[in-house]
Amino acid sequence: MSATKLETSTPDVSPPVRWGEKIIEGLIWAAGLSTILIVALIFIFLLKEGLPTFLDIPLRQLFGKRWYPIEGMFGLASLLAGTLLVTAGAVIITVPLGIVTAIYLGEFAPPWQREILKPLIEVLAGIPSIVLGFLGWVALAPIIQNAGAPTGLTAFTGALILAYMALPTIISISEDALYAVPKEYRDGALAIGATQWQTIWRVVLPAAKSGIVIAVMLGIGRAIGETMVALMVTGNAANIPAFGADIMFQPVRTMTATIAAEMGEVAQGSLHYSVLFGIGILLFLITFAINSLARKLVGGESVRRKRTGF
Amino acid sequence: MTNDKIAVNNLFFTYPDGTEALSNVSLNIAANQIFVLFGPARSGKTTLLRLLNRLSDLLEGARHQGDILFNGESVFRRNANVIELRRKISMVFAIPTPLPGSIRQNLTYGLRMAGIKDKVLHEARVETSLQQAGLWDEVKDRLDTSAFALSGGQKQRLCIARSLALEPEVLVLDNPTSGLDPLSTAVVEESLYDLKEQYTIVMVPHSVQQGARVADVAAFMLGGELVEVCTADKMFMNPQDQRTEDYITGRFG
Amino acid sequence: MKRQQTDKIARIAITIVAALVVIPIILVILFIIINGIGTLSWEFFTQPPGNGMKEGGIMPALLGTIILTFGTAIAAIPLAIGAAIYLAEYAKENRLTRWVRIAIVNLAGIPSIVYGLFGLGMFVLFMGFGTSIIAGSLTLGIMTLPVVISASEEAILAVPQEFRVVSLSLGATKWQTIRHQVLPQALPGIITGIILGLGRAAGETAPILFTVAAFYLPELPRSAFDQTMALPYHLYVISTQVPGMPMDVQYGSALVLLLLVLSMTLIATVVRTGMRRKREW
Amino acid sequence: MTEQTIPNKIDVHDFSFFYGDFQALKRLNLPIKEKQITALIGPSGCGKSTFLRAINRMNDTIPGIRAEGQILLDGEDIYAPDVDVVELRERIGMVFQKPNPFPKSIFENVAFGPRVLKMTNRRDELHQMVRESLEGAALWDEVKHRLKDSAMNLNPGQQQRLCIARTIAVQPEVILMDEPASALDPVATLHVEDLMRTLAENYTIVIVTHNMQQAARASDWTGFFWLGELVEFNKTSALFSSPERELTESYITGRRG
Repeated sequence: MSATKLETSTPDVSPPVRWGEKIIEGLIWAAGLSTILIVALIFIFLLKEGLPTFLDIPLRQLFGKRWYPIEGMFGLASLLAGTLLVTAGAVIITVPLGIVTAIYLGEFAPPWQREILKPLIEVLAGIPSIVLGFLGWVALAPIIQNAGAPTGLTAFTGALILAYMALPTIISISEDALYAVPKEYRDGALAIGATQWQTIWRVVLPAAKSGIVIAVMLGIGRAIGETMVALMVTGNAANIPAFGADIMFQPVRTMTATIAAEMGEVAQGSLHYSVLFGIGILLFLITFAINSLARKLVGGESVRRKRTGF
Repeated sequence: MTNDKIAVNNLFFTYPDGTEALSNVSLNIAANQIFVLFGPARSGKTTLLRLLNRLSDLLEGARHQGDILFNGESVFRRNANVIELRRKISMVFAIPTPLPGSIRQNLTYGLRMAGIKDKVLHEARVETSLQQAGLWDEVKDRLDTSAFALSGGQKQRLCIARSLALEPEVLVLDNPTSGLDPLSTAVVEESLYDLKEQYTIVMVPHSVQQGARVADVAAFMLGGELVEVCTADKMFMNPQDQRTEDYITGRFG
Repeated sequence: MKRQQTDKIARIAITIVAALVVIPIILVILFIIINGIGTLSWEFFTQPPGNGMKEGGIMPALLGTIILTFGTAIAAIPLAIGAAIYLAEYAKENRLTRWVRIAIVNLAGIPSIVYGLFGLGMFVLFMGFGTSIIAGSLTLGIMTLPVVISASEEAILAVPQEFRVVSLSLGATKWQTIRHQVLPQALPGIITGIILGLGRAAGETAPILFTVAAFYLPELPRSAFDQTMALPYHLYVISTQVPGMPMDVQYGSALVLLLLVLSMTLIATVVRTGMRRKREW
Repeated sequence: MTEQTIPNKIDVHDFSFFYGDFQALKRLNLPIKEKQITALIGPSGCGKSTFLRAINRMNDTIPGIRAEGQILLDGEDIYAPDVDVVELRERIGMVFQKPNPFPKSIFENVAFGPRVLKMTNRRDELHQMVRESLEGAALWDEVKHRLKDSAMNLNPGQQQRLCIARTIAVQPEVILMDEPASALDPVATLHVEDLMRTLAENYTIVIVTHNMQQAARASDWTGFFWLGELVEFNKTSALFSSPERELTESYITGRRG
């Protein structure tokens, strides 16, 4: 290959190397890759501050029942129990509500209703958690107390509000999943003489199963991670609720609420401080696991445009 | 080294999914003629067109072997200026594809991207290219209106004009009349005869009949292979290969 | 029971459940509006809280939230759009890209309080910004990234591929194609995503608890390294931390926060529909 | 039995059908004879599928539709207000253009109808029904050893016969077929046509097809549709050998359409 050959080519209108573009494209690459860095940084800084939790406290004590930071007792069991209870309650409420609402929107609602309901659900997604927490505190808790609970600030109060907070996610993902079920399946069932409900129950829902499972997973993730509502309305009692019929109507304390409530008052670098970061590490790992699982369930389908054809 | 504008030498092309789109294709395209590339669907015509100016680069993971020489130089050479190549070998697509914006903005897009800011030059090119594409009289009073407001046939002539505004050496037309009615098709074909005085034209026709109408030289492709290439008269009157004859007479495809 | 009856009952039950979802949303909004609207006044917006926060207005908190939202925008937008362009236009289908996608999905799932911890560890302490607007903005900005990235990527992918091909065929470089064809067409979607993300950030409390929010600070911040009050945290403080707080001030603050955030959602929707209507393809 | 004495299973009187403002069917009148095969032919978009889907009211799922006139099934108007659509569809089954098995096992596909219609509670009876339906659809021998396999693994021709089995499992009186062979290769098409002949011994069959040879081969009666109107209706042999209308002739000879 000869240099002479290149010289015979017509001169370029533009400079051959566009440094400006190279720099911009470099920045774009950096921005894309920075997301990995950010996740890594989050984990690193959580570890940096929270690692003593797992090194300095014997595991048996760490997962013990007693959370008395002032006496140096950092048993996470009660906090885990609180989070578990509130999350489970929220999921039990939100999943059927969300899926059924998605069914209503997708299969029954006339178009004019859909046009009102969808923005309304978007509005719900937009209400700040602190506002819902505030409402739970001033309005819902008294109602629950009047209904006979010893206090209005209970696991159930938190679960109910968290359930509504998770609804927009669950509804929109389930709706997508229902929408993706081919019309042919519905036609096939209806043509045999199945009722609409039989069609939904026996054909549409089973076919939309994986999408609905993902909706549930992400709903769980949201409920575990929510802080302000949990802080304001679950009663902030760091103990394992007594097992019984009223288990949901006792005050509890979640992991997130513990961090929010106590971080402001601890000395930086103290063991208590580390433990709060340690709880952060647990939350990070739990949500990471849930998200990875949800992603796995999608089976690597991506929304990417196929670029095989021109 | 020949006097050919474009020389395709033993070209193979494989799609990212492993299917072979072109198999050992060799042909030469001389300057100032209309070279027609025809054959049934999926015979590799469009793929070959898109290799000429390396739009094939957009197919991530595709592979090629062999070479294409443009003015005697490989378009695949290591330091080839692909941007410049695409200005010299300009392409018009099957579906009319105006860019969002006015007629004028469409026509000057290539120039502006080349860094040419001279407004006088812009104006001159807008007028010449529209005239060459036979569109000037219809749009000269509304150059600043949206290109999407044009009819299908006008859109396609706008796309031809947009390529011409770059003063390319080769005009590549991929089934440019596919969406057009017979009248618009005739207008586009008409403008091609005039254009070959100045440009080399490589075209995939809409039909065998169109190919026969416009071609100086024709090449018949089938299943990624070049079956035969010869002058249009010979090709459409007296093809050498049985498959060509079967296709031209409508026995398959 | 006849199956037609089951069908009827199922329909009614489904409708009731849908109503159970929808009616509380309307009630919540009405409840706050009705209880809070009487508190809104010029003074409420322009005065700092006084008399142990029991009187006066919410000016420093409202302004603080607006400042933080701008800070969030500055921190998040360039990175988010860059990452979206990377994913939509540059990323090849390889392991690195998979990692980027996993990272974004997981960023979206990290609890907001964990962002607060991260902000405390990295920006407040490690980088030495202290509890400050810059630390809070960076924390909120990173939290907002996944929302804006996903919305922007979707908007970019929605731009028809033929515009890219045509632009490249006319001798535009890849970046010119993105800059002159793709981004202008994707802009409405990107703006919508940005406003939605910022709206969410404006209403967040947990990430600002330890990074920026001041309990009570009647004067306005002077620099990015100052603390500021913020409306969500202010609402938390006056409703749970101040005994004997008048209810109307609490409802008023909640209403302002709600209106601020919902108006951003509304603007986003208007931008989206308005610019979609203008679109020619 | 002469052709005049064959009873009408379905009578269509002045039937019109609208999508919003668009009139898709214009005052149709025709009989559909019991246990005969009636073919509906015509170019695409001429209303034959709309008519077919009007017979079991599958169009009900589309918003903005309206019907005028009557379709009588055994003398009763299927558009009467007190008609239970679900029961109507039990009596009038349908096979679609594209095979649409459910993403379930072969067995569950056929058992779907008997299950939702609560035709039996007994496992052995259900098995018997599935077997008879698959035999009726000429599919039993091919699938009897893999009833638990997913129906999605069958080839298109088998899938279509499975859909026919699914339809006859609920023992309908009428079977509507909307271009049932259009997605199938020639061999599978012949399979389905043979099957139709056998089924006509027990069922009234209405088939929409764009394939005139198929109509000529497989049907007893043929109706020719053009732009929402029924141009001509007659015995198949008569319609194809000596069409009464010029339009029909130009269509079946390929000059139009």
